This record gives sequence, C-alpha cells and structure tokens, in this order.
Amino acid sequence: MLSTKFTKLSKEEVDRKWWEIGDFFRRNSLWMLMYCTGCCAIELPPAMTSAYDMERLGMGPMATPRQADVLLVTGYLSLKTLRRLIYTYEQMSEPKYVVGIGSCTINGGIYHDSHAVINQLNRYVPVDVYVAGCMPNTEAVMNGFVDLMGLIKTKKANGWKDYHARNEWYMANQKAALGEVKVHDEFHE
Amino acid sequence: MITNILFGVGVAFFGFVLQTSIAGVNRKVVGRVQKRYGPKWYQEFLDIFKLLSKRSVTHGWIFDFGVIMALGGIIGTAMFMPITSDLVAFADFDNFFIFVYLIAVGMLGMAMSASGSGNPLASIGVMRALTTMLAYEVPFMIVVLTIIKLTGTSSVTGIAEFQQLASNNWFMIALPLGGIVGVMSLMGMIGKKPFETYIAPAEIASGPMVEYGGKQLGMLFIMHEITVFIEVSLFVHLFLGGAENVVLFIVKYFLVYTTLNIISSVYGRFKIDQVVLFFYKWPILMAISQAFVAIYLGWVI
Amino acid sequence: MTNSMSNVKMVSEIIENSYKVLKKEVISQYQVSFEVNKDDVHSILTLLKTSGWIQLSYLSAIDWPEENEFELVYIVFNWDKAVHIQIRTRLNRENPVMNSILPIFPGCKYYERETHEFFGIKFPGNPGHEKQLILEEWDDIPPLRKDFDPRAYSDRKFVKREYSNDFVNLNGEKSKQIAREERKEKIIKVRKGGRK
Amino acid sequence: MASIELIIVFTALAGVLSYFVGRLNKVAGSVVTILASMFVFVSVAYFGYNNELIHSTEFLPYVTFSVTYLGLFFAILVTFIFAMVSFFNPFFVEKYKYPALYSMLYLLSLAGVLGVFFTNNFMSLFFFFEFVVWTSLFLIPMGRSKRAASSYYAFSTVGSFALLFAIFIMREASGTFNIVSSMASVNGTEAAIVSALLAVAAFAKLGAFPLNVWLPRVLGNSPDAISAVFSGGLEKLGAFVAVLALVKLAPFGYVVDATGLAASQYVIAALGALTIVFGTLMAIRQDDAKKLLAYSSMSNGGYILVALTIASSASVSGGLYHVVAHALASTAAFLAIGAVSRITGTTKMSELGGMIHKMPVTYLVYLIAIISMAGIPPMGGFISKWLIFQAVIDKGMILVAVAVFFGSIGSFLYVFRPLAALFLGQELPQHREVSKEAPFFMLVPMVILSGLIIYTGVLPNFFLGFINNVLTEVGVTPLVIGSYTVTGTNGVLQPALIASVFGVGVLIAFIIFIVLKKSRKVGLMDTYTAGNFIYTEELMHYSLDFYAPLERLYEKYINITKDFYKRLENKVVDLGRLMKYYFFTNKPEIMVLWIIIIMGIILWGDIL
Repeated sequence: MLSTKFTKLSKEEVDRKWWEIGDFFRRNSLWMLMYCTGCCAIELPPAMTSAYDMERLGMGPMATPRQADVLLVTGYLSLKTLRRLIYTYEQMSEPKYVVGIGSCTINGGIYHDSHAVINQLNRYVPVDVYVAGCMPNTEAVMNGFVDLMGLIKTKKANGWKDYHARNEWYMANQKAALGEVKVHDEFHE
Repeated sequence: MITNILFGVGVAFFGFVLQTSIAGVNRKVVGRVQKRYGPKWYQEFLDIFKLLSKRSVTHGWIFDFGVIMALGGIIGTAMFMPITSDLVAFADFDNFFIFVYLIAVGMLGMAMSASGSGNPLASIGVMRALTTMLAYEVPFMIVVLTIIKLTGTSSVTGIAEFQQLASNNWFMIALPLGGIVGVMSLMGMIGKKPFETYIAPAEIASGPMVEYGGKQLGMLFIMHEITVFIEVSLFVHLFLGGAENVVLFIVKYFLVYTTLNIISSVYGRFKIDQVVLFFYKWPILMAISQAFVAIYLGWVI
Repeated sequence: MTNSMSNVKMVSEIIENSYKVLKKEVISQYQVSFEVNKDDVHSILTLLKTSGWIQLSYLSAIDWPEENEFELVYIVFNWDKAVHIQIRTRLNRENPVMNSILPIFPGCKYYERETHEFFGIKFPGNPGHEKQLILEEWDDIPPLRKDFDPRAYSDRKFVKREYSNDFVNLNGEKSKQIAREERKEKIIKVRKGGRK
Repeated sequence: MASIELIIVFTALAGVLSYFVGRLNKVAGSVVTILASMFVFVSVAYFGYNNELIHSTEFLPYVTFSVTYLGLFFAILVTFIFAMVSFFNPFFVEKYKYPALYSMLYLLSLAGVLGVFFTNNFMSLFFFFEFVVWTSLFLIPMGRSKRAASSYYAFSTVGSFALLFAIFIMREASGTFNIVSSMASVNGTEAAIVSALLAVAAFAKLGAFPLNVWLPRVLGNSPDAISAVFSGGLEKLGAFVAVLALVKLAPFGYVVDATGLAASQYVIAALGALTIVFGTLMAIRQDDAKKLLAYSSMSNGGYILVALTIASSASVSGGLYHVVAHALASTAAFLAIGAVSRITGTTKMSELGGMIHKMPVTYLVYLIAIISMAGIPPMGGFISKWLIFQAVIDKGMILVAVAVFFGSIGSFLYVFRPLAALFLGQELPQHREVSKEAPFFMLVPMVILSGLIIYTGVLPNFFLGFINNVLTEVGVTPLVIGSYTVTGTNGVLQPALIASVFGVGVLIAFIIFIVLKKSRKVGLMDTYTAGNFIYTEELMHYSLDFYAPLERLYEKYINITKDFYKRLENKVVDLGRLMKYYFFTNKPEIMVLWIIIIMGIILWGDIL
C-alpha cells in the first residue's frame, strides 16, 4: 500500500513536499536585516525587547544580508538609499522576503512630493507585506510579521520569485528612477 | 573497527542533539533573565534546518572546502569524546591533546573559508578568534597539565575515573584555583559574552560568519553546536568527575552550560586586547600557582 | 552679556572700518550678519580668520529669483568669543561664479561642492567642485533653486500609487473628515444656544 | 655497497663540474645540482638504510669516517631536503649574479654537510663545519642583503670557536680526536664545560635565543631556495650538535628532587622556552612571509632544544621527530612561498592576495605544511609536539610548559597569516594577469614533501622505529611503539585512527554538503560592504598589520636582543679603536715593545 503511494509521487510533488517542510522552518525562524532608513525604525526596539519579544516568534536581528531572510525597510527611501537597498536585496540568499514599514514605503507619505524620495517601494523591489501607519504601532509591526508568516504558509510570499520572473520590469523601473544602480563614489575608491 | 566508528558518529550526533536542545532551553533562560518570554526550546533546530533549506552563495571552492573541513574536523573530534566511562567510541585513545588539537582543524577550516570569502571583516573576525584562542588556551593547558601530572594519564576517561574513586575529590574542588581558571577559559572557548569579541555583530558584522548564508552557515551552526558539546563535556570530564551514567552526564552538562550562560548574560563585551591582558594576568597566575602548589608541594584537597 | 554685546560691537567696528557693508543685521547677541560686496569676501574672511574666527561652520546659498540673484552665506565661528558671523554676498543668478575660499578655509571643499550641486554656483579654485557629492546621477536643474518644481519632478520621475476607488469604510463608519465637520457644526450650534 | 668518501668526493667533484657546465649554460649547471643531489640522497638513503655504507677507502689522511645511526638519520634527512630544493634551482638561477658559482657552492655545502654527519673525528668535524659555513656564506648574498651574510658569519664564528674549545678540552682529557672515545673520557667539571660549549655551538647553529639574530636575517634575505635549505637542512646541524651536547653528555648542576632534572637542563630548557616565545612573538608581527617563516624556524628550534635537554625517551624521540617534521614542513612552506615570489617578485604579505585562484596546488602544499607546523593532526608536527608535551608534563616543568603551549597556539596565529593574506582574500589586480601555477618540476618536490608530511602524521612508526635506533645508540631508552600506536609517558596515540576518524568526519560533512541545494557562484567583490559600492580590491583585503591589537601589547619590548647586540657591536668597535690607539700606533718601537711584553706573558711558564 505504502509503496504504491510512494511511486505515485512525481518529482514535482516530492519537491513540493520538501518545499512545504522548508516553509515550516522558514516561517518559524525569520531572521531580519533591518534597513533602518527612517523614523519607523524606532518601533523595532520595543518589538524586540521585553515588551513584545519578537524572539518568541523565532525572529531575530542579523548582521548581514547573506544571513538574513527578511529585509525590513523602515521608512522613506531617498534615491541614494534605494541604490544601496537594491544592492543589499540582491545579496540576500533565497528565499527572501521584504517588509515595508510606514506610509513612506507605500506612497511616499509626507515626502510624496520630494525630489529625492521615491513613492512606491514595490516598483523597485518586490514587497511581500506592507505595514501602514506614520508611524505604525508596535502591535501593527508585530502583526505584519505574523501576516508574513501566514503568507509563507499559504505560499503567497512569492516576491523573490516575482523578482526573477519580472526582472526586466523591475530593472526598467530602477533605471527610470535612478539612472544607474551601481554607482562609483569617490569615498570607496 | 566499523562498529567503533559508527558508535563515534552516534556520539557526535548525540552531542549535536543534546547541545542544540540545551542551547534552545538556554535561549529561554536568557530570555527570562531579560524579562522576556523567550523562543521555543527547539528554536535552534528550526534555525539550523531553515538555513540548510535555503539557497546560498559561494565565493569559490575554498569557501566550500573550508566549511566541509571545519564540520568534518569537529565531527571527527566529537567521535573521540567519551560520554560516560563505558560509553566511549575508542577506549584508551581519547587523549586530551586530540581534543585540543583536532578541534583546531575545524577552526582552521572555518578560518580558511572565512578568509577565502574575500571580506575584510571576516579576516578581522578570524584574527580576533585566533588572538582570543592564544589568550584562553595557555591557562587552561596549564591547569590540565596539573591534572595530567596528578592522575598520570592524559586519557579523558582515565581522568574522569580517577575522580570517581572514593578517595579523590572532583578537580573542581581539589584544585579550586584551577577550577576557576577552567571556568573562565571555558567561557572564552565557547565564545560567551565577555569574550565574544570575535563575533561582535554590531561591530564587525558577526566576524568570520559575515559572508555565510544558507547551507554553509547551517553547517557552521552545526559545527558550533558540536564544538560547544566537545568543550563543555571536556570540562565535565576534567573538572566535575565525568559521569557514571548518561542521565548524570546530561544533568552536569546542563548545569555547566546554563551557569555559563547566566554569567554571560549580565556581561558586556571586552575589547580584544583586554581579553588577552585579562587572561595573561589573573588566570595564568592562578593556573601557575595552582600547578606549583599541586605538583611541587603536593597540596591537593 | 555685556561681553558678548561688546564682541558684536567690536566685530562691527573691525569690518565696518575697513570695508563697505551693504547691510548689517544683529540677529542676536551671539550672531551678527554683514552683507558685503562680492570682491570683499575673501579679504574679510582672511581678516576674520586672523582675528580668531578660525572655523568655517557653514557655507550655503539662498535663491532670490525675483531679484535674479543668489545670496551666498558664510558662517564663521570663534572658539574664544561667542559670536557667529555671517558674511553674505549677492551673485548674479544668470552666471553664478564665486572664487573658492579653499586657501583660507580648506574645510570649505565639501560645502562648496554641495552648494554647487544644489544651486549650480561655480567655485573656480576648488578643484573637483563639479563632482557629484550627495545627488548621485542627477539629471535636472539644481534642486534647491526656486524655479525647480519638486512636485513636478516627483510626478514625472516616481510613479504615484493609484487608488482605483475611494477609501471604502468597512465598518460603515463615517469618514473622519465628515465626522469632524459634523462635530464642529454641533459645537457651534451648542455655542449659539441651539440657534442656527 | 657504497663508500662515504666516494660519495663526498663525488659530490664535491659534481660541484666543480656544475661550475664549469654552468659557465656554458646557467640552467644546465643547475640541472647538474639536481642530478647530483638526487644521486647523493638515493645512495645515502638506500645504502644507509640497508647498512651497506662503508668507509674503507682512505682518500685523505686523518679524515676518517664512521656510520652511526645518529649521523645517518640527519644525513638522510638533510640530503633529502637538498635534493628536493635542488629542483627549484633551474627556475631561480636566472636571477643570480653568479649562477655557476651558486651551483657549485650548493653541492659543496652538501658535501660538507655529509662530512659533518659521517665523520668520527672531531678535528674533521670542525673542518667540515667550517666548510659548510664558508660555502653557505657565499650563497646568502645572492639574495637581497649582504648584511645577513655578515651576521651569519659572526654568529657562526661564535659557535665554531665554542666547538673548537670543546674539542681542545676533550683532546686534553682523552688524547684523541675520536668523537666517541673523547666524549666518553670527559667527566666532572670538564664534562660540564664541554657540554656548555657544545650547547653554545648548537645554539648558534639553531639560531636559538640569545644567539638568534642571524637566523631571521639569513632566512628572510637569502635566495628563496637557499632559505628552504637553511631552514630544513643547515639549521639542523645545530640539532645534531645539540644531541651530542645535551643527550650524550650527562647534565650537571644541582638536581631537583621532585622532577629529577639537573640545573643545566633547567637553564637550557629556559633558553629554549625563551626562544619559543621570542620566535613566536616576532613571527606574529612580520610582514614579510619569509621572515615570518624564519622566526617560526627559530621558535621550532626552541622546541627541539627543550625536547633534547629533558633527555627522556619520549622527549628525545619527540625532539628528533620534530627535526623531521619541521624540516619537511618548513621546506615545503619556504618552497611554496618561493614559488609565489618567483611570479610576483615579492614576499611581502601586504602586497599580495588571492594567489589561491591561480596557484591552487601551491596553496594546498602550504596548507599541509602549516597544519604540520601548527602541530595539528593528522600531520607530522602533531606527533612530535604530542611527544614533547608528554615529556614536559611528565617532568612538571610548568614555566617551560607555558612557553611550549604558548608557542604551539601562537604558531597557529602566525602560520595562518600568510594563508589569509597571501593566498586567500581578494585577488589583487596587479598580480591577476601574471600569476599562474608553478611549473611541473617545481610542483614535484612540493607535492612529495606534502605527501611525506601526511605520511609522517598518519604512520609515524617507520620513522619512530628508525629514531629508536638512534635513541639506543645515544643511550636513551627507546620509545614503545606498536604497529600503529605510539605510547608516551601518560597516554597512547594512534595517529592512523585519528586520520581515519577525521576522514570519516569530512566524509559526513561532504555528504551533508552535497545533498543540499547547490550554491550560486558569486565573485569575490560581491561581498558584504554595508551596502556600499566598492570596486577597489585593496580596500577589501585585510593583510597589513594583521594582529595589530595583539602586537600593540608587546611592540615596546621587541628590540631587546637586537639592542643588546647593537650595543655589543659598538663596544667591540670601541675596543678595536682602543687597541688601535695603544698597539698599532705609527711608532714601531711601541709596537715592538708590546709584542715583547705579550710574548713574555705567553711564554712565562714554559721557557722563562
């Protein structure tokens, strides 16, 4: 009985099963890379420390993009920052997720008419979860993380796949806003 | 021979499971110290398996080869580790120096791989790790010299059995100064707080691990857990009289590791030169005076 | 206090005796501003530096499009006497050129680059002042000029988020704005004693 | 059957031949050195191992030979090092000013070394000793520095005179120059003085503290091949003399009851310990990879001294095994660095980086060599260090143990540095185009050496069996060795087991690695930079002042010995001036007066 059931599984199905197991580990151990660009970053210390204790969800801060799973973008993104953000995002190992915190990442927020601040983050990197608010409560931030876990469970957190699938579109948007993504700056030559 | 090797692999696996669980429990303990709820006790397993499931990057063959060498060296070392006096894979060959020097293969592999990533922060982290090693190893070795001189054997089981004799105390009690030095060196070995200079996430971006992600980082985590297993159980065998049965071993192991964790959770981080100066001031003086007192004067409690 | 007031006086004397001051303004007891001719700026700054104002705190510009002029502001700071001095001068907006003060205050290197980047003022004598500093790959007129429209630039460059339909209130509550207006009306009504 | 005299004369003649061939064609002359030194090694090793070396032919009067296990042990090792290094000669000969002379001196010093190890006559030992000094002396300045040669000569002279005095004292006591009988005849104070003088000679040759100044200079500045020969071969003459001085002659002075060691042993061990610590600390702060290895040679010389002076079975066999392990490892390391410097033209670690991508085999050779040098299993250095630790612990020498452990961990620090800075890290653009793997004939000796390093670490019993013969000969109880095990004073070691367990561990790790998802390959410059765009390799390569925080702690104290010798030099110069002022004045009558006075003093007892 068992053996017949076993043979039925095609390679795709085996892969899917493995992927589901992997998803279980991934959603219970989300390591964050905090790209603290704006004021919303102030909501993260209470989320991490004893008041809300993010660690009980298995989340924790990480030092480098290579180690991290989630990229937190907390606040407005100037053009100069966006270049570094894209570079950092591309360095992360897959599967990777992006959480945009604060109104500025959604529609520019109070900087919507600035010459230096972009309006929609998801045109440049794929965003899985947005947390609205200026700035959002810590509860809202925590809720955003729980939502992300739910999305991973239901296989909807596919931003990183989208980045591969629609890479030209993202590249074109980046080019339209930034000109060149990778720039030379004299302080690191 | 084959059964011995399989048994040794079993010991390494046991060490991994034991240390990973206890490390998870200890994350909870530290959480409670900081008035937090803390993660699940099996959180460390989740972290490791998640890392193994990710798609990582590599910087060339040396980057991968170093990781394999690191994990392989540590698994090899753990295979020699006795659990109780009877549960030992290669009886009579569990020489103390094997543990000290075969662990170094793992360290070398990791250092090599980290430097091979081409990141300067990794090299700085390796530099700090090696400097810390220079600091804690010498006082520890002097204390172990005293122990080996007193017991007349450098076999770890032999030392543990010597302490289990009715006429002898544990070396933690018999050599009180040496025991304190042992605890301090152990904290350096497993990289706990005052001496975790080489990790320093906010300062050098987690040092040697800066470029790792995915399976390489997962393998290094496994390596780290087994390394801690080797070092803490070495302490249990050398200073706390080993264990007559597995349960006692786990209890002693848990107590040692938790104590170290609680101590470390209230400390800040030393600078690297402070680490060296610290170990070459009091611990080494204590170790040398303990050795003189025990070997030349014969004063052992 | 008297000391600082006398400082301001002393500074005024130093500058007004030797140079033509177009406009003087004592902003506070610790700050004083002089507007001078463009050609006098270098000698005044040299004088101030030798008199103890050794630090260039800031250097920037103000755009006056109606008068077709840029106003350059140099702020120098003295570590012994508590007086900031602002030296202001006007430049033609069509062709804004100001000789660099790099020989006097080497620290002006990056201020001048920034000013060039945001206003388009050229500083001959400061090598490399035209290199990009803060705005990477900028493709429009300098952004702090008054005739630059940041909103238009933003609209052109960054795609706005489009909300297909208006805000849907899921709970059937009134929108905050309507509620606020109603509350206001109610208060007015109450104030007038219930009369309309 | 082979005659020692024939081999030595053959080597010398081959040296002369290589000179003339070298005048015609540089490379051909150096090929002669390869053939000759390979022939010498094979004949010494083969006939020596089968006890077929004879010494009947008397070519030279008064120069007599005998075959001892001690001499044979060192001879096989050193000729092997010479043979291996000679493969490098054709590739480096272009760089020298006098290539033909180089080839000749190379073979002549080999002949001298053979003479030292096989002679049974102290006078000819001294003669060969000087012969080696003089031939090798002229090899050194073919590299970078002439000053290195002069300091080598100065310190060698100290050693030679100490040796000469010891020989005279023994001659006085025994009436013969024969090594065995004259060493057996001294006793009491004479034995103490002879032992001390021979120890001085050994110290000078090994470059041990305080006679250490020449070693880093010579090894750091000689041609690359000669550094390897010095470190692996010629330095080991000191170990040979040290065996004579420390093991064959009884220690003297007050005997400590608790450990059974005499005062002289404590003094030598303390000096050895200082050598270890000093060498380690200096090696940590070098920027030149060759200088770093030079100080590491010095530090390892300290291990050999500590081991030989304890004179127990574990320690002497550990010391002799360390001679083998260090000779192999250090030669391999020097050759690997030499292969790099041949391409890049520099050995400064701050100017190199990422050589692994073009020279993987050289890298592996260096890696195996440093694992052995750091005393990590499964390489040869572990066995010797383990034996030395056993001896030190057994004797309870606490302060020496501090130095020994410090040196052991410290060696890990300094040998890692060239690995990280020179081979790993970013690939610097200035070497990216030119660098390629070393040619086949340069890889051959390196790979053979690496294989032997692993062999000595996995199956040490063959070499330890041979060393046991030496131990019996010099009067020490042989070490207990099984077919795979080594038994020390307080433990048993099975190196083959360690190696196989390590292999099992690596296999498991490899399986874990291979079943998981394949990694994506990225370039070295695509690395964590906190988001900054960096395109300059030098900025991402950490190689200068690698251990800066550690160095800062002791950099004030490093020049103590150098300053001492500087002051001594000044004093000698002053003395010379004083002599010149009083003796060699312009007035001949004063000179004559002095000569008469001195003659009077010298001849006082005999004639007047």
